[in-house]
Amino acid sequence: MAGRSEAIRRDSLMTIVDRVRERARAAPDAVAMRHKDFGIWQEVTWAAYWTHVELVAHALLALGVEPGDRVAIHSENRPEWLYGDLGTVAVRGITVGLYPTNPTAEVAYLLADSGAKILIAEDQEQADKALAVLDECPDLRRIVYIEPRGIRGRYDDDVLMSWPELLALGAEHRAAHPDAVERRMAEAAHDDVATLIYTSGTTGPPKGVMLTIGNVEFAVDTLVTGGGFTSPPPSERDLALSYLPLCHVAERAFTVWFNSAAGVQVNFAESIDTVQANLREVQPTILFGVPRIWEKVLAQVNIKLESASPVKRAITRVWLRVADRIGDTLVRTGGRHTFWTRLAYGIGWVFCYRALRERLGMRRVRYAASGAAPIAPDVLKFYMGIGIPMHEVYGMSENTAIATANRPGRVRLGTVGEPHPGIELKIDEATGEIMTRHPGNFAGYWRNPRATADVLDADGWLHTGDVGEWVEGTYVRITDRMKDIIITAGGKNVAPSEIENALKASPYLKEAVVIGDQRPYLVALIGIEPDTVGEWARRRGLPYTTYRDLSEKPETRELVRGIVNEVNERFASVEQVKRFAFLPKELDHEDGELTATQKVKRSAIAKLFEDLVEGMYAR
Amino acid sequence: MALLTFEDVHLSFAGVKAVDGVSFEVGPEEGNTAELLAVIGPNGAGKTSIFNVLSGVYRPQRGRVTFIGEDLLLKRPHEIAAMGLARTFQNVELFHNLTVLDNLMLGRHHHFRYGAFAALLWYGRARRAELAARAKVEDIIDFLELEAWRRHPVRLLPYGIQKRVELGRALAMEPRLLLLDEPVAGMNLEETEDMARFVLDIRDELGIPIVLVDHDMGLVMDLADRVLVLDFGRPVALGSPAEVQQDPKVIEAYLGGTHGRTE
Amino acid sequence: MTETRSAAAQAAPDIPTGRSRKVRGRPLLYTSYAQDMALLDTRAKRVSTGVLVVLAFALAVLLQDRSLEVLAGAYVLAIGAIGLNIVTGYAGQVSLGHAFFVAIGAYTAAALSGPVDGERLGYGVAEIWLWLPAAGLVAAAAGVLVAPLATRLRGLYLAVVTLGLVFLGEHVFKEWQELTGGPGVGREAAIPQLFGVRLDQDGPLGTKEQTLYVLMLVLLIVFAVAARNLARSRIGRAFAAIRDRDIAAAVIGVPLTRNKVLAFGISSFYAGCAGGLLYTISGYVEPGSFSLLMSVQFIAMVLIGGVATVSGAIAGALFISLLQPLTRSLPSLVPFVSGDTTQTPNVFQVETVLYGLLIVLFLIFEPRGLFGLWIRIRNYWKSWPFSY
Amino acid sequence: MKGLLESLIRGLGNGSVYALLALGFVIIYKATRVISFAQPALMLAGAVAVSYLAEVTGFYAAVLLSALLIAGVALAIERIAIRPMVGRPVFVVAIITLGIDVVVRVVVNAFIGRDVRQMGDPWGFTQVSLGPLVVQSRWLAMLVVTAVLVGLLFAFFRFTKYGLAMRAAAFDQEIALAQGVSVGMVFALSWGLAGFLAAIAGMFVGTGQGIEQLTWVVALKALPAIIVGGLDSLGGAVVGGLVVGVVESLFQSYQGEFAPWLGQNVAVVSPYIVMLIVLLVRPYGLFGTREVERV
Repeated sequence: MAGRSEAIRRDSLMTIVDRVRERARAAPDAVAMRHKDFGIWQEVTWAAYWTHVELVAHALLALGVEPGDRVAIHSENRPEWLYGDLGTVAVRGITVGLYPTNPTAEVAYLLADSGAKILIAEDQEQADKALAVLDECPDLRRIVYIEPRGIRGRYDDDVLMSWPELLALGAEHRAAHPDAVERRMAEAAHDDVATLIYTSGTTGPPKGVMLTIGNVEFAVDTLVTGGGFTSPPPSERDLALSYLPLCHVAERAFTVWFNSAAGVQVNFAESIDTVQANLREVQPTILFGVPRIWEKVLAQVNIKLESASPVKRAITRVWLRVADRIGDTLVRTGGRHTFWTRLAYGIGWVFCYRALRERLGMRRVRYAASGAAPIAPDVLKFYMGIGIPMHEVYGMSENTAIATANRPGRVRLGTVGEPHPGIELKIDEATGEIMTRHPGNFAGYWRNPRATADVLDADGWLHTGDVGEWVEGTYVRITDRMKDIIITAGGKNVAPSEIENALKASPYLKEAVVIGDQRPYLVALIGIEPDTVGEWARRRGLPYTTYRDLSEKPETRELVRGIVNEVNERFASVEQVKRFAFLPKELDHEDGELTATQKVKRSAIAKLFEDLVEGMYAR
Repeated sequence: MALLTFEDVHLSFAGVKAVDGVSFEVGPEEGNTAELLAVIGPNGAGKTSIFNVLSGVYRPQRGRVTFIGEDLLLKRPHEIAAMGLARTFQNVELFHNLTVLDNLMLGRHHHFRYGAFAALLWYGRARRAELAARAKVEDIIDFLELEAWRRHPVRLLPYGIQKRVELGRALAMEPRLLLLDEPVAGMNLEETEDMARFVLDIRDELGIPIVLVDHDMGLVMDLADRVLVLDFGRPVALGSPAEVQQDPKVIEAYLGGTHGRTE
Repeated sequence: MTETRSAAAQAAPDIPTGRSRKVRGRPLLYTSYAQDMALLDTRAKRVSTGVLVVLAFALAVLLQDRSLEVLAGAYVLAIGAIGLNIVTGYAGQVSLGHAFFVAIGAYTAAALSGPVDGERLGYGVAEIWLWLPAAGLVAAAAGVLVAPLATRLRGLYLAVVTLGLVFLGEHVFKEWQELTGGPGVGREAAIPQLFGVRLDQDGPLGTKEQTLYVLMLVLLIVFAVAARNLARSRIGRAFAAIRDRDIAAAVIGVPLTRNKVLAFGISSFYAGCAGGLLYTISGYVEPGSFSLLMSVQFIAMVLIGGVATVSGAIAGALFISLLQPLTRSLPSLVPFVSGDTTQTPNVFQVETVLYGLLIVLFLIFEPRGLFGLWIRIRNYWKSWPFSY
Repeated sequence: MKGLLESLIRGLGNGSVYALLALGFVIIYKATRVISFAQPALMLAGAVAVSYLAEVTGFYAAVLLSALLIAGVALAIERIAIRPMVGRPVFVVAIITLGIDVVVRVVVNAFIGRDVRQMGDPWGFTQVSLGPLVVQSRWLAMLVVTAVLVGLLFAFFRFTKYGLAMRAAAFDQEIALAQGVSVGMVFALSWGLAGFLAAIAGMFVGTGQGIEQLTWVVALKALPAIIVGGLDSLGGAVVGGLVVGVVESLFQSYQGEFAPWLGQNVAVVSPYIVMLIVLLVRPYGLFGTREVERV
């Protein structure tokens, strides 16, 4: 791979920074992004975007950022995230994104491991985390804070610098060295590392995935301009809402890369609390979500429906049933309408779907995607039925999110779609492991050649660690993670995620962790969805106080037992969950039970709730 | 010169002494750091009555109150507000049918300069003034993190948020002195912490001096620069939190008394 | 606080800033406060209001003269109802004395525009753009005179005092025959003349009814928009604050006296203008018209239409006005109702009972009136397919 | 002097009728904080009931029966239209009573018809001599009956369980509630009493010249009376009623002579003039209590 990248000459290289500069030249007054602040959607034009990137880049030069130096960004999604990211890439630095939910200990690890020189911290909260662990991060020279609130006037630390000061520094540097950034940009090479994406670390400590400029450009060519996801390809007329963490490769693709490469207008929500309201205001055309989000929205629909007036409820129920049938047909046809589904949808659009989609903020969605974790087919079917073209996609940080995708009109439920054209993907016949080989394969784990060697073999194949199988020859179905496969005491191989997903398809269940490695039978730790179960309890007149109290009600246990029994019927005897216990709390990233991407840390859970597990095997 | 002086004020209702010879001053003394004076005392100690005297709702029988050098006792409530004295109330006194935005905009009432005729036309000065006021109000919404509730009628909001809106309304007045009447009463721990953070930010970031009334000792001792302790309308002690906590009179009247509250 | 907002812009002044523009198909995506605070803030509202206004004008050629006359009267009553809504709905000052201010307007206008040498007081100023503001201003002056009482009185004390105004007024108007002609006789009403053209006669613009209809419609739109503007201004907010909690309003800097005076003044201005216009349609004023019943009628309009909304007041006025022709046609439909006032039950009794019953029923079952009904219906659709 | 005294007695007689009406207003106000604008209709209904019943049962029995009947009507109104509105703004409830008044009056008017209805009262315009004074006997009847009723009423409030409960509720509804007083009972009782008093007043109003559709206007004179006396004072209602009656009577007798420039019939509006003057001096009337706002 390294050999190939050298073959590509610089003059054909077009980084995302170059693309933004081009757009600023071609259409300076067009809207690049909007952020809702102070109650209105403030617009950022391409010219303003570029100016900011340029100023940040100059400032980074002034701060002594050399090619290959790391700049960390610890913030919610906002324009400054993009300014920082592109400014860093412009001076051939490496962007390291931190999850806003990262607790102090993880911040220390990430800053120290990446050796970041500069940290762009959103506010007092994030700056505090870094200041607390300054000693553990010897490379960290500057903390730039975006929101001055609580810092200005109170903190007196030379390491701190405000965002306006950064821009002023950039302006000063630009005045002194007008072409310094341009020159640095021109030096950009194909195998420059552009960003480190830290894996979520369900098993060990997070590892930094090095993505090069070449990786990113390949991804942009395949996914965005090549139309790997949407059809027709994204354009300036598309709107996206950016709300998932930008340090995740998928959100980076949908926010930063779609924006710079295709001109998609990115919109940043006002705050976490207002995402739903903002979604309704923006009515994006392209929407990416992780399964948890899609499940949550579906659960909300059910809750709101339960409390709707009887007439509305009855009518909507009818149309959702119709949507279900439409969804069935679409599943059969791969997402293409027949005459009858189109007719049924047309009538239903008047009575239900238009309004429902409007309420969900998905009225104008022309392409929706789910990725980053497996999703229950029923959830996808719901969205397809009400007219939101939903596609499950598959990829990972290590292959710059390029592996497979369900394409418009060729959707196959229960699979993650077909490999992108022009890439190599194979499934190991012995282990069933999925492997990819293409220019998007990463350059290795940061400062961790041993781990790199584990997943990137001599032939350039990336071992994904996911077990899969071919469906109908061209579609890939993922059965489980390699490491999660349970071998019961009876010697049977069981894929827990399938059972877990079947359980989590119920709106009442939020978490399900199936356990049974080297055990006589399977058990499950179950976490209820407090919103839906709470609503259910309220309707039945069950008083409850806390999450724990709610899950300890005998009625709740009965409810869940019913769900478990129902799911068990679909599985062979060895794959059935014989007993279950409730998690005493909602799982949390900050308590170390979930990863930053909200995936369950299996090993941590098994250890944390050991008593519960042992209890289920006792007797 | 002190921003506010409250001198030997006596107020009684039908013979019951609500405020009985209370005196205090509020900064700024030297330098420009705003100070936070806390007034504590058990229920019925006359804390709220002091605020009602300050904002012109009650007229004391005796005493002198000046604010930025002017005699407050001759002023009517709205004139006092226009001078830059803003307050919140013990039991939230918001305009319940209005939205959060309108409540905050009302805080800016005395900053507007256009008349009825301009209002009827909504043109020129009136329109410009309203747009500018909206921008100012949005600053407060941002400061107090009220984004999600902007368009909600306040009567539908949770109590803790209502308290925050009321604080926002007081801030919208761009006050020179802020009076907070039991800002955390009836709040849970999380809401209390939020409110404490806002109060400190107002003092430190916005530089607005604050007089705060409460009976929650823990909060007061954490936040206040100086503490005035009252009992049945009479001043018991005035000093730094540490000094006050040591004062035997305070311990007897308040901390050790039957109506003392645990922190 | 201002610093946080401007921080980014301050530091590097050469950063180009975007213009605010509306994004197609996203009615809620506001990019400026001006868009967000506009009176008609969504396309749907702009379109539906536009259609409604065009339709209202089209009625001038679509309807019979008799119907136009009724509608023109309804529009004038709507102006009066909006006025009452300002003081009672927005500012919460219960006034039973609206008829008094209407009367002042009616007689000011009639006297100003009446013939100089006629039987009654007259000054010969027939130009409507002169006597209409004058009618409003004189009534407003009366309102401002009454207002100081309002600032001293609370709630129902004020209601009774304003009731007293009506009786005092009725007495004065019955006695001052030089101005009013006295009970049972009356006098000619104000003459609407615009740049020398009589608007209450068939003329170049159409029949008398068409001309008056258009005149009243235009005036109603002007008064309604002005009231909406007032409601969303600092003054409207101050009124609402005083209504909701007057002590709190004072403490945050809203002068109570000034705003109550203003509320009475503006309300009376509307009432005065309505009074001046109302009788131009029939051409005749009788002092007995300005009784408690008229005040109750206005209250009924406000309550049935919807308290503290302009469109509610208009809807209420239309509703009450259209009730009349409806009940008048009852005898032909329901045999036991008589059109003869000496019989029982007669249409006037039915009408009066309906006012009373409607007030009671609306207050018990839909306190927000017709406007509330509309909001319910709208929310039913807006929240579709959910309920909130 | 003789004229003045005669005029005074007429004023006191009419004033005592106003006082009865005013008491009804105040009783309801104290219990519910609402001015019931339905009182005029109840008064008129009472008068009409007497005029019909007197033909059957004789006058005095008719008065008692009518008073009880109207008390029942008032109870029904309270139960149907007022009770559901508990907790709503007083202004709204007041307007509801206004609506009720309009409806009830139309119904009652149908029973009156176009012409004046006679009551069949024993007094008519008969006059008696009181020493040198010649006065109408019905004025004296008004005074005496009112005095007796007021006495009974005050005794009721002072000495009976229900009267005490009503006073407690008027003083502080929440405390009364906590003491086991039924607010519903207090509401009902107040309306019943007010209806009873209104009917008696109506009977007196109709004596002499009979009743017609416009007779209800007389009841409105109780409004200035209660404002003058203070909305929440029973004693104030009596005093206010008498003051209004006397002022009106004096205006009738002397205004034409001393102040002809005021125009004719000023006596009709004189109560309102008195009311405005009193309010300018005392915003809560002569005996009303000032509300203390708490924040």
